[in-house]
Amino acid sequence: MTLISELFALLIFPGFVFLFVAALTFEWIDRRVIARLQGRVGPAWYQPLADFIKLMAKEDVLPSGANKVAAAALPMVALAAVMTAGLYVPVAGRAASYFEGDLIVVLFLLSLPSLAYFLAGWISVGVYSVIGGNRSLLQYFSYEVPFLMALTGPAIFSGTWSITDIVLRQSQTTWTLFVQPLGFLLALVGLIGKLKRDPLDIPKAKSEVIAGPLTEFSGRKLALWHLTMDMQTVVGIFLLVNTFLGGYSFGAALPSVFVFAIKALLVLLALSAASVLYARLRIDQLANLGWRILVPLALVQIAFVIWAGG
Amino acid sequence: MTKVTIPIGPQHPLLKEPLSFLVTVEGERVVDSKMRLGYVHRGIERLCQQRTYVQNVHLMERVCGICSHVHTTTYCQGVEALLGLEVPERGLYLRTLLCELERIHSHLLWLGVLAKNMGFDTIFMYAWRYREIALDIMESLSGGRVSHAVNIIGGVRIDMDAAQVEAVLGQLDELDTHITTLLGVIEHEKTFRVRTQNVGLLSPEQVRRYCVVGPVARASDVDVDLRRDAPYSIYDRLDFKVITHADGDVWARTVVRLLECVESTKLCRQILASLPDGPTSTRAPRKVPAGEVVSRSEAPRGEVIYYIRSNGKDKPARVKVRTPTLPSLLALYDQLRDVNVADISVVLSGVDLCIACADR
Amino acid sequence: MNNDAILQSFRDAFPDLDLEITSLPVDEHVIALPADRVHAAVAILVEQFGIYHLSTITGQDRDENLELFYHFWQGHGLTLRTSLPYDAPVIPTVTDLIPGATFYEREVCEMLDVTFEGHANLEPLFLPDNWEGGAPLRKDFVVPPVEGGLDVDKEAAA
Amino acid sequence: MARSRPLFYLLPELWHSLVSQPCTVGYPFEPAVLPAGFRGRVVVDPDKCKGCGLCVRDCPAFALELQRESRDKYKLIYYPDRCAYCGQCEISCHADAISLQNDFVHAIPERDTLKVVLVDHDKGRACDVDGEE
Repeated sequence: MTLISELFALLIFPGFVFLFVAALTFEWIDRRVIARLQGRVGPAWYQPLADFIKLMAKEDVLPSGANKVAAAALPMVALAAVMTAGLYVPVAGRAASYFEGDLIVVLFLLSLPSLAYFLAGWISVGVYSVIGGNRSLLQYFSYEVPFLMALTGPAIFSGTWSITDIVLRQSQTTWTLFVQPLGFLLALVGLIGKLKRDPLDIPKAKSEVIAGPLTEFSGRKLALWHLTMDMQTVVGIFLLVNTFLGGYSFGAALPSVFVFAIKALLVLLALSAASVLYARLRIDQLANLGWRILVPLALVQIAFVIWAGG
Repeated sequence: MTKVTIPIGPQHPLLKEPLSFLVTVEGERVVDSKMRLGYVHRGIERLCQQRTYVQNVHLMERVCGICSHVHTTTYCQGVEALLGLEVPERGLYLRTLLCELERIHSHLLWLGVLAKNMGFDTIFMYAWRYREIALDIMESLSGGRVSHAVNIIGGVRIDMDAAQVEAVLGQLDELDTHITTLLGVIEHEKTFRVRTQNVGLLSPEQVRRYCVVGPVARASDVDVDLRRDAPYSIYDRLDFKVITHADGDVWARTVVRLLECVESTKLCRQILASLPDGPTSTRAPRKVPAGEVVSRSEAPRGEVIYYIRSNGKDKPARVKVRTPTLPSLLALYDQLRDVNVADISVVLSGVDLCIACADR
Repeated sequence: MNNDAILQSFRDAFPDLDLEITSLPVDEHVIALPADRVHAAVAILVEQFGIYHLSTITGQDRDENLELFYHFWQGHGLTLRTSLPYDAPVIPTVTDLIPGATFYEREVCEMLDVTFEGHANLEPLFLPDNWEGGAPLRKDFVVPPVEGGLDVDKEAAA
Repeated sequence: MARSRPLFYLLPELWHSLVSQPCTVGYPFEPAVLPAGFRGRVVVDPDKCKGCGLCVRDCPAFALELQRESRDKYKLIYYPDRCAYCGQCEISCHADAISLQNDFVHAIPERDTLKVVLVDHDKGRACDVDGEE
């Protein structure tokens, strides 16, 4: 019985199948919302799935100088890391697994795709890929520090390093958002940087470096990369919902899945709105923003949390 | 640090038209650039010599896909001067109306391209959506969105009735509010400003050195505008401001272009308010007496100059076209030196390149 | 800008020449000069009169010779007109005075085979790298037939 | 202009876009709206056509051809693939016979079929534009 329920948790909910469906759904909602905000129609609901299937079926071409093994391995590593992280992030209170300190593991696993992304640019020989790879590494150093610091806040506030326990603690006291609004904003900016979404899509800025590190990727590998990005969006949003946006239900009035979905969609809407409202920054401007503004703010936030908690 | 050469073009998401740039970078800094034109060279100057004056009107329309009307205007103006033809007032007014509408359309299109290239898709979508209003007006007047085929030698082919004038005035009001919105966004949006300010700087001296014209020159505080300095058509009877800006960067160019759009809507209103009655065109003879003419006009991107020589036949002996993009391209070398790789896109879009124009 | 003043300083600079100002339609004034004086004349325009704006350089084939026009603009048009021999035409560049002439000279060079002495780079600007067939705007140039295309001359004659 | 927050400039526009219809033209799924003066299909009224050839002479794209056997016996042939839809023939025609209609010309897979006899004054009737005689 436990084996079956564990397999179910791993494969169906909240494991692979759920993540896959959620990834495509979130991509569709995101694209649709952005399109409507810009006065367009936007894609049909099956567009992300159709894109995925089409890419899977397409011919896979690599430039002759590229490292074939690494090119095949990197998207899989990234995807595996994101999916593993997904296991520890509870969905409406149900995580496939948890232990004290899984927040650290999730944060580590979520930074693996960024590394793989940089390496993807490095091993494919194109000029644009290399420049995009360098940029992604620079961007990584700019957003990751404030992002990590922002997520330390909830952990210190709740006195635990397990995401499931953080959620539990919040449902007993209050949402972390209300005591650490600054931390939430920082985490949101960090998440945009992590997901390389507009306006921080610097490593893959189309008009500058074509598609950045993924320029030379095609077919199945590109499909896996896109899936990784989409799943990362889902896991990142779930992580923020769990750490900042409180418990699962408003009493017993609404089912927890529903409440959770609403919260996740709100975070997604915030991401979409950010990509509509701002122009892309330059990499040096992002580094400035990260180190001169976001990091000091995060430090202030942590100092405040420790002072208030102690 | 090692030097890397990045090819930009002839096909690149940044470029809407083929142009080849080889940019050498050190890290994220540009140290050198090379340019190659001619991917859309169609030999229009030679083609002109094989066609009659009437046919050439439509050939000139195809020099540029954005400012097509101003090319036919300049050409027809030149041929009419050679013929000594008096164009009816109403024809001149309608011709100028289309010129100003085209300026709005061209500037908004440019803003969209710039915004797209700096990753600001919303402004791109909005600018092009509002540009659609200008296109709608032109479409309702001429039947074509881009190739209007409005000019004929001796006047214009179209006419407007009172209902159309009323409708166009309404659309102009709509356009005005939207342009004001866009101006507000670009003046206040921080991310837009940090991307465009102090990028692509051109000093007035550089503008003079490279003979740069149009909004790029005006954004560098060089006060030139052929509509005011050498009034052709009916511009001496219209009241408008020449917009200049002292900053000389891409942001200044954006502000100048949008304010010019506002001026153009005012000009359109003046034209519609004082539209005289009468015929819109006069019959032109097919054979043009021998002679030479130099015709200039202010396209959305700056000065267009046509030199036409006739040897008394029905085909021109020589037509020379110089479009405003060519000097702007030359000034790009200086603008690209020492900029960040990410700013290449902003610099290249900032001068409003029209490669089809430049190549001819 | 005063045309008479310009003409006067040209006459002072080139006392051996008989210079005239003629005018063309739409406000253009033309001064004809021999090719070897163009550079000096442009220097006078730039240095004494501050006329920096060279609109373009037009070159054309006039059967027995080639003609170049330097179209300046400052308030109204001023054109310097000069002619060059049909074979091996050479003229000093004006890019040292007006860097903006770079592309105009390159264009005239490739289209009419005029050599601009002292120009830094006279590579083709518009024509393909492997272009053969001579200068396209000279009258003896035969437009090569395009496969599937129309013969314009034949169509026009019909 | 008062120094105000940028969001207040863009937000009303965003809201407006969100609540109003998208401005995308759904052309293949709904009929296209063409302006009154749209220059589309070239049509000739054979009764008015005098066979003067002015349209043929002025056509910048050489899309018209006049095959004349005698004064009353001629054919006006039109090549849609060359046509630039500039409307010069309409301007040139003194008899108001030729006009560009507010209508699309349909796509045709083979180029060779793009030869339309607009006027055949032996028979005295106009043929359809779709290429079948």
